Amino acid sequence: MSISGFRYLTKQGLSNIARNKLMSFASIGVLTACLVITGVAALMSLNVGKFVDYLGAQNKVIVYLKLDADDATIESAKQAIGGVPNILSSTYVSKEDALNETKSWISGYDNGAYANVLDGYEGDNNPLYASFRVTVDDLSKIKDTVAELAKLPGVDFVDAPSDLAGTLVSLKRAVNIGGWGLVAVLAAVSLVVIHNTIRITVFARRKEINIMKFVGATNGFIRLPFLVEGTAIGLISAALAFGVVSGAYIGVLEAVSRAGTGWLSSLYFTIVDYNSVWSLLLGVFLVSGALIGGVGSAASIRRHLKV
Amino acid sequence: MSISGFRYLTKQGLSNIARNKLMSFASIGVLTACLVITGVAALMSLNVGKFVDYLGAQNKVIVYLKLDADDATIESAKQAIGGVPNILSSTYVSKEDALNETKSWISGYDNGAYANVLDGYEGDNNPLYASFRVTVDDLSKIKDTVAELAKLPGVDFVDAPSDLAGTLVSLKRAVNIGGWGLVAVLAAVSLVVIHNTIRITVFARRKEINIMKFVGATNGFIRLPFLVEGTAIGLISAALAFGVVSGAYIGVLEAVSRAGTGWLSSLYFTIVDYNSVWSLLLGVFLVSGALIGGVGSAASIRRHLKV
Amino acid sequence: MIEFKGVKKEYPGGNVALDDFNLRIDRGEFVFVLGHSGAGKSTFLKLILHEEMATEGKIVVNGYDFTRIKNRQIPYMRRSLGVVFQDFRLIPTMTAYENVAFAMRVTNVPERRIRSRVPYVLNLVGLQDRARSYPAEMSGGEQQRIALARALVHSPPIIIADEPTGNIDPELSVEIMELLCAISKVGTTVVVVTHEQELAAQFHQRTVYIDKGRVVSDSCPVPSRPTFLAHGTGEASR
Amino acid sequence: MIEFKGVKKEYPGGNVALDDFNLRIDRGEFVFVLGHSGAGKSTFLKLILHEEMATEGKIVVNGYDFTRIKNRQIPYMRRSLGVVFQDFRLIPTMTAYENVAFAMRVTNVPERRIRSRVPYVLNLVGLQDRARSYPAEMSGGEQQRIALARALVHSPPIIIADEPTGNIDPELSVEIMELLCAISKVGTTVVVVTHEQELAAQFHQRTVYIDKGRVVSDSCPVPSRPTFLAHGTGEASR
Ligand SMILES: Nc1ncnc2c1ncn2[C@@H]1O[C@H](COP(=O)(O)OP(=O)(O)OP(=O)(O)O)[C@@H](O)[C@H]1O
Ligand SMILES: Nc1ncnc2c1ncn2[C@@H]1O[C@H](COP(=O)(O)OP(=O)(O)OP(=O)(O)O)[C@@H](O)[C@H]1O
Ligand SMILES: [Mg+2]
Ligand SMILES: [Mg+2]
Repeated sequence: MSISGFRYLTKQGLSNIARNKLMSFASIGVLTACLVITGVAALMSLNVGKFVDYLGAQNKVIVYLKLDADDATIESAKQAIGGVPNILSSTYVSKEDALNETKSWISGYDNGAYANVLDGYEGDNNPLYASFRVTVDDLSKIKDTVAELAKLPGVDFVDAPSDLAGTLVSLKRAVNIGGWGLVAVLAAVSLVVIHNTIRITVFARRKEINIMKFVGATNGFIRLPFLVEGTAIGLISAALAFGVVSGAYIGVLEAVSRAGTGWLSSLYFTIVDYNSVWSLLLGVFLVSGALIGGVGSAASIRRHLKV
Repeated sequence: MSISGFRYLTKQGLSNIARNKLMSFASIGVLTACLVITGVAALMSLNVGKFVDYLGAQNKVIVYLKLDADDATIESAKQAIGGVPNILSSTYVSKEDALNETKSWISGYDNGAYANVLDGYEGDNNPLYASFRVTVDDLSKIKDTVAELAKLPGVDFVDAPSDLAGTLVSLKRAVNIGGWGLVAVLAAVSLVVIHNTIRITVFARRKEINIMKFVGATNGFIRLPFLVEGTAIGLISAALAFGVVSGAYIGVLEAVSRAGTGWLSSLYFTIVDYNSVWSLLLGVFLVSGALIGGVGSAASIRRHLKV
Repeated sequence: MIEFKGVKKEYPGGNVALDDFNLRIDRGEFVFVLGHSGAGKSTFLKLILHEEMATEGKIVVNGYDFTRIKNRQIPYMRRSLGVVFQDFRLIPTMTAYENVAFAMRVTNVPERRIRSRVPYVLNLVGLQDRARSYPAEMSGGEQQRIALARALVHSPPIIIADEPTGNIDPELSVEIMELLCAISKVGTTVVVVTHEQELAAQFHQRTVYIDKGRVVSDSCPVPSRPTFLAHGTGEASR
Repeated sequence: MIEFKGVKKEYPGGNVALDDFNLRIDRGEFVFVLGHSGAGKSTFLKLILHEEMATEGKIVVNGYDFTRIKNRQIPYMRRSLGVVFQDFRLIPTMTAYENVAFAMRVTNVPERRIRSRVPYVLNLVGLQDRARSYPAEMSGGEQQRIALARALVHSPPIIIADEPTGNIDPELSVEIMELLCAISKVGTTVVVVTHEQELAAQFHQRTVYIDKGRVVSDSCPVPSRPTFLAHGTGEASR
């Protein structure tokens, strides 16, 4: 195909959008709607995943040091813990800290009825262990991490919230499967919808396609304007969907950040930041919009080219 | 319109479905997809709501009876609690039960270091209160319920998990707003998609509509077959969507029930039962399918009737 | 029956298709409308059908004054017209039978009557065998004759035909013209737009010439009883 | 150029449109194809165009043997044909100019050449003013002439016209036939399907009669040089 022919067909495809106003509008509407749905589902899924991560990070593994651990042992244990993989952070809790914590906790029970139960256990009488409170990175590998921690010098035993960890791991897996499953389902549904829309749109123009064939146009010649038209519609839809999803997401972020007190505002820090997703979102939208629109309509005319 | 005319037009509408196979398929595909999306979103929303309810139900309000409460007072308190609204259940915990619970709980701490701390508090020395553990129905009204419980004869004070309650109430509100908001958004998106699909479908048949007008058909005469066709397509889509959603839901229920151990299987009891939703689901699908399909296509031909 | 007074039709692009167009066609008349390509013949018919609206002037069809006609009256006005369109306008999703029957269905004619009348009319245009064919499965001339059958089937007071023989061979054309003539003898107004001057000339009927959107000649029929009539009536009632 | 040997065409419904159809048309010939409505004339053209496929027999068009032609060759075979369809087949979303230009664009003719050739051809059919109109904005005859312009514009070796004057008044019809005649004199094969026997008779060319799907008569042209030619060529090169 010559360059001028290519230019002509491209122009043709673009001007078809303006010419078939009703159908272009409708197709853009459908495609935008589908991209928005899938985008919202993906963002929700990302956020729930991150929320579960956050819950997981709240749960600490406690590494109890031997009762007779001296400062040098503590220091070397700290170093050793720093060398264990899959660990996010660790905080040292001394024997005194542990006792004070326990005291304040017991005195809170039943209006302080047992507030003095632990009097006299201070100093060398302190029966509690010094410990490191460790947060792990990937909860699903917590068993290995705990095993490694238990082997470190100076460590007496390791207390892992293994039940909770198991729960969180399975919750996260469920959320992952469920969430991305939902995204996949919505994306599939969108594809069905878009495919059908494009088929109807092309069907409405089968006469035009037919005539072109009889004038001696090759399939490629007929397809190119449809490809251009579909791609342009896909890109427009992608831009619109990106605008809608971004606007909504920023709106939600603002609403949450303004929620002030309580549970909702604490959510704010677990929400996936807009800056970290927009480029991915836009990229995925543009690419899938262009592919669906362009390839979809070019492929849909196949059955009408058979004359 | 005569009865035979009506019968004819109805038959016409139905046979149009077979005649416009491609467009019927496509429309049914789109409509089914949209109903499925909305249905899945609604079921998810229902379930998350119920899950939050379940979490709420786990949290008990504790009604402490006066230290010197005798059996008669306990009995009358029990009656009185039964008369307070917004209460789901209540369990009596005697002084002895409370002590035993506390003992077993304390002996679990730090490898039983404090196991004997409470020895000697049995019988008349028991400093603990007898109590009723009460679960409330609607967490958002917990404040009123607690106030009422506190006023009952024989009650010393009431311990309510007010913070958690607040969190759960706002969580539930968020889930409600978010979930049904999602349903609304998906339903709206579906409407946009369906509306556009119907518009294109009707557009592809504008010539036919046009010709009918020139032969002297009234708008009603032209509209009726479209109404019938659209309604039938709506009902078919509703039935398909119902099948898909039901199948998927039953599948999920089975998967969860077979999950055996752990957190996932405990979910089973909080999942909304299929038997309690299927009729509502089917009803909503059929009605909205018929409305969208029938009214949608009849309304979409309006612009083409203006000749 | 049909009256145009000072009618002007300017299409959106600025094309003036009719200008100061005056014509009156009475009940039972048979009128040929002749004119060059683009003279305004189809526009004239489109205005009668209320497919297009006049820019200026007064149009009265079958008692309906188009300056005052209400939207919901238009279908009823159209039912008093039987039209053969230049581009046929058959419904592609209906068989020949259904296309013809449709013109009766819109007026709520009982099914029994439709079942006897449609085959009769299909027979009249010589297409009794093609009842079950869809328009795309018929030749150009066959489609044109189906369009004619549809125009005739509900016995409208006015029949309007735009080039009804444009795709039909001479013998058949004469037959069809004779059929239309016979119909006009029983009180139906017939307007035939055609470019086949010679065919029109054979029938000695009122002939209106349109040129550049104006009536330039309106010749009365030859008073003598034309020779074809005996034969023509026979055809129509066959 | 065009050769049909024992061709049979049976449509899916069971209609046999052509049966044992034999015809050979050589380069530069001018052939009228006549026949009743439904005789199989358009089917003949549809077979040439590979729009329909023969049930039996051999068809060769411009060297392409249809029993052996590959799908990707079909567009190139069609480019050697200029066709005026009975139902025009103009692309409704393109202007008259674009519809005509389209037949050149598919063959990658440079834009410069298109810009000079299209107006020339529109002028030839008398529609230089309607270049910017869409098909729906033109009269029947105008659409037909645009279809003719599209068939001529890329100077194909074969021109096929199905009722090219079905919607055009007699004077214009004669002009157009003269144009086609003139074109055939410079080596183009021209096949004209028409039901206007009298028009065909004026031109003293080879005339093929089709009836019930068979060639029933194939008369040679009158040997004397026809009188219209001087005038005809003048028209074409105007
Ligand atoms: N797609 C089709 N399916 C079935 N039958 C068809 C089809 N196309 C044409 N026919 C039939 O084949 C026969 C020949 O049709 P064709 O169109 O070739 O006639 P024609 O000679 O062009 O007639 P006309 O002068 O009326 O255009 C007719 O009886 C017609 O009904
Ligand atoms: N929709 C339209 N928009 C603009 N111009 C139009 C439209 N329809 C027709 N015209 C123009 O109006 C003029 C009259 O058209 P009309 O169809 O009435 O001609 P006609 O006499 O029927 O011709 P023919 O014998 O070729 O069918 C023509 O020049 C035509 O191009
Ligand atoms: Mg006309
Ligand atoms: Mg034909």
